Amino acid sequence: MADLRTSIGKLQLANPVMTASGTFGYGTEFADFVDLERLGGVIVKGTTLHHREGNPYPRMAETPAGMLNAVGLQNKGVDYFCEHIYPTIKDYKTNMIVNVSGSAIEDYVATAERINALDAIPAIELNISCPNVKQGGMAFGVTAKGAEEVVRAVRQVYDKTLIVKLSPNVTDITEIARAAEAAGADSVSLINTLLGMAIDAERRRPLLSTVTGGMSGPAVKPIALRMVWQVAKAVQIPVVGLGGISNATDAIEFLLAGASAIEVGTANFMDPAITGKIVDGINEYLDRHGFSSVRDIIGALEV
Amino acid sequence: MADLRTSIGKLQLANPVMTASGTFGYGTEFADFVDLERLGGVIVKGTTLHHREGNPYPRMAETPAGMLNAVGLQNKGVDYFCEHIYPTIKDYKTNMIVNVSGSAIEDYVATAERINALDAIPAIELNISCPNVKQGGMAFGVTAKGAEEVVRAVRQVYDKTLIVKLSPNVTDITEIARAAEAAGADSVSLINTLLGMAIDAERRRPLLSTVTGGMSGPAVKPIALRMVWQVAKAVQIPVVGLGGISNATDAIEFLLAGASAIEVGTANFMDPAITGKIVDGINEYLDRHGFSSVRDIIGALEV
Amino acid sequence: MKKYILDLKVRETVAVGRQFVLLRLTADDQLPEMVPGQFVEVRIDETPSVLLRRPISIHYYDKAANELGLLVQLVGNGTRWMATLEPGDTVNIVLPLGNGFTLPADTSVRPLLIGGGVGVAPLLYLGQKLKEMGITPTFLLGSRTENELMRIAEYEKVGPVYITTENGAVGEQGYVTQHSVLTREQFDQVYTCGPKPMMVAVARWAKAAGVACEVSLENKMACGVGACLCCVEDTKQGHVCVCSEGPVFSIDKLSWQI
Amino acid sequence: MKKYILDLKVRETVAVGRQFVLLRLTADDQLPEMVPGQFVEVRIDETPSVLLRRPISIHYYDKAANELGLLVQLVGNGTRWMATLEPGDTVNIVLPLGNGFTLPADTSVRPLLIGGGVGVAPLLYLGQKLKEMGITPTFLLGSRTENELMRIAEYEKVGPVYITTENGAVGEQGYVTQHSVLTREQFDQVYTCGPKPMMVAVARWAKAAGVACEVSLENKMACGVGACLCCVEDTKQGHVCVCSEGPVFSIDKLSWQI
Repeated sequence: MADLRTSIGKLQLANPVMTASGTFGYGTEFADFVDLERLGGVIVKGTTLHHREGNPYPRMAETPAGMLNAVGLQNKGVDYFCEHIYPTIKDYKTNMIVNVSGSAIEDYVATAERINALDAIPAIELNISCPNVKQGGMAFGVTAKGAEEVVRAVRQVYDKTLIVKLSPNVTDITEIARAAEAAGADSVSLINTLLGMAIDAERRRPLLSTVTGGMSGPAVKPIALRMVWQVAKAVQIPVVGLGGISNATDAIEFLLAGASAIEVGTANFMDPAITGKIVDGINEYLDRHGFSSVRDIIGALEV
Repeated sequence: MADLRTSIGKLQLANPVMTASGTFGYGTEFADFVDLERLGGVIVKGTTLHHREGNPYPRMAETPAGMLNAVGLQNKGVDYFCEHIYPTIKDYKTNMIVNVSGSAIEDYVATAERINALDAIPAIELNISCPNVKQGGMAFGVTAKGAEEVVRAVRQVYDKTLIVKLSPNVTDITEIARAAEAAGADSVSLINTLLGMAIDAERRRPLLSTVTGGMSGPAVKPIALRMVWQVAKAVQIPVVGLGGISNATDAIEFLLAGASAIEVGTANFMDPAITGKIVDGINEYLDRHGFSSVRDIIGALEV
Repeated sequence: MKKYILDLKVRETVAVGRQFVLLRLTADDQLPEMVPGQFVEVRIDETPSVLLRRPISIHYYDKAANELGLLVQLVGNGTRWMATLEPGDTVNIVLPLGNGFTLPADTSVRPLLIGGGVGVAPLLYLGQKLKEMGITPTFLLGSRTENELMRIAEYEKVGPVYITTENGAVGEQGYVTQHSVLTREQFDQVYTCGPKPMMVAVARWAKAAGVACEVSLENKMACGVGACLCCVEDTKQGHVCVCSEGPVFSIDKLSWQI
Repeated sequence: MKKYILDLKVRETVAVGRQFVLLRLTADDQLPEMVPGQFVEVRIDETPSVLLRRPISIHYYDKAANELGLLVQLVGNGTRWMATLEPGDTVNIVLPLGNGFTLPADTSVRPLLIGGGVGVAPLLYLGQKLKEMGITPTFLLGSRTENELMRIAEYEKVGPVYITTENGAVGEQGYVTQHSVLTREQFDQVYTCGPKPMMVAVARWAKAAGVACEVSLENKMACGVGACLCCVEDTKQGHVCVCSEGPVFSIDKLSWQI
């Protein structure tokens, strides 16, 4: 049994396996399948300042080795989260991390401030891929300036571990990662979904109500791996890797590329028990290759 | 039998199906499998001013529903092409289009100028995803300025149909497309490959000699389709769509999204006869839906 | 209800017409409790080409025989893979999912079960449970042609069966909402599952007739447990997940224009 | 040689040890000519999860029986799919591809055919052709253990067979280049196929011994017809495609450090 412990800044993880926001609900939806306390962390659903109904149905389309979604951040808002959901998840002995989303900087700040007060939430993941309504709907996270502004503002009110989730729909993700680091992020996680589209040729209509949506699943893994490798070389803060991770081998690839921890997303739909299997598989790999700690393989790719 | 004719500016095509550069050699490699004269066009291998040996082996890795390649533009240079290859392809009654690549603007210009003199080559496809050696290796095609400069320079020496192939590794592909249009491009084709990476976890090494490489295949189709749809709305010039097209339905999706023609790439490896089948499949679709011309479905997506 | 991920064993894969198969599944241990209207999610092989599990309604659960029956329409690569399963093969299934139909509190209720296409599948199990309760269900099953009518004899074992086909080959010609039984007989509870236009028409009829009506929705879903929010239906409480808060809804809760 | 895309019929899929299968394929029409050292590309099902065809060397082509034999090592999803093929199944194959071994101009030549692992496969067809020409080939076949030795009796029908295993279970213990036959007997042409380190060792031995040597390479490939330039080998003429200019190369042409 190898030592699976890792860390994201000051946040200690029992192992590197976390769940990606939006794919694992509040964790409780998967409690019949996975012992949540065996995971390094659970990143719960994107939470915004106010209740959001999200986009109209249909919101999902399957694509080759992937899927598109256009949920549109449906959630009941941070107050509902604090009052009704937090009590149901706060006693799990794992890192319960809240994904924070918004459409204006002051909304991010107000949401982060509310969550800062919750003792059992040791970290937030800041989703900066949301459209900035004050900037014509361009996402915060596609420019270094946009990323830096929102991270800096949240940093001022949030004193626990701040993970910034990066958009892959950019020319140079390392520039955005460095901007997040400069603005005080404790870590960056990547990649969020790639913007894609699917069409029903027979009906000559888009398959999503929003026309375009976010692509995830095994199809995106090579792009995610490349970006994690680039960003891990570009910043000093720890990197959390995600994008198509479906088994322990995939997870190990991200660790080798430089990720200190990983998130499992779409694969939870394929096998609701996959996260526990990935923890076991990483341990088996470390034992088989004679590594005493998972930390020995972080960034250990030989190029 | 519907009318399959389409056009890319002044270039007339018997049908919208072309082959993507680098996946179909000079066409002759596939002549046992496909009647080249049944295709709308054949876009031959990337050609540079000078002979290039390309990257070391290994250059290819399979990924979920896709593949990575890092060929590195191996070719024998434009003079060899003109003297030895052009004579073997010039008599095919289809559009033989040369993909032109380079690492400096003057190289692109010199190559395009040589090919401009070849009567049986009615068009070039300018690959602007190549690294600019004078700009620290950043690709020409990832900034509007870089794209505009190279297109403008080539436009001055090339008077036939100039198709500019766009890189998808950018924040806003419509900005690059508009720059190419402003610089005189007759058409834009997209998408070139997405930058990806694959790792052999057991050996802890990259699977490509160059670490990263270009991803293609069905996995990238949703991203390509989204970008074609965005660009078709953003420019007046015709758009050529490619990225993961593996069958007639995929091709029709790109036409519906606004492409005037399409290119088939990686699918040639799966089925060397696929291009002919796609021509047939488009015709069958048009007949079944009562369209008299393929031009009726270009951009016909109802959103 | 606790959910399980189980490797079930195929007893038999029975072709039902040209477009459907019946999967007869069992397990070494007793299968968990399942209620009518719930569904399962079937994993398609080990291939990433069909990424997502396929949601399939519970056609029957025969506790004594420890057998789960799934009636599957062959529509894509996933369902066609299911049709290739052979006796002894294993199939990975998450179950039971969703809420299920509301069973009547009172055995005097006269329920009408209206199904269309593969939507008839969950109504068999519902009918069987109603019959166990001492209630005789009436079935009204619709299809385009005689080719999509499935396992009618099984329904007839449970209660009277009325049929419509659009081509008139079997039963009355037309849609289920045009069948004469709707005017001839009185019902005070409707349960329906089928194509959305059919369910909307049924809901409209039920509302006009003042009959309580539950519909079982088939929205496209991913996680199956209310986590991803992909399969939402617009209701008077906003967007709710069909997989976890449904698939069965009272028409009073939906935002349908009826 | 003209290339074909054919739907071949499976006569039989024969397990060979635990890690290999022999696919016996035929067609209604006579199969095209194929020469030893050429290969085919096998399409894996209709699934996009294994995108690329799998290149497999020609183990034998029995023209009279109109039968193509492929010896396949089970290494991934693609090859494991091949192992599931049953008699009567169809498999889509592009053939023949590549150049093939150079057959001797003179029947006095004493050829040695050195194979390792699944690299022994093309040497059977080569040996059969040599024998037809009146030349007796000698086989030297190496493997890690006795479990990877395949179809030895077939090779013995063609010529003398010498074996090495790394664990010494069969034949001489060690690598092929350590086998005593290399010092006991004289050869003037070596053909080899197997893992690259083995082929490099064989090439080094042949060069030192002044024996002509052809190697058959197994670089990862995509198109199979010289179009994509993925499978290149570094040669004295630069990067060349193994699929179209190989897979067989004289060691004199390669840039190997031997």
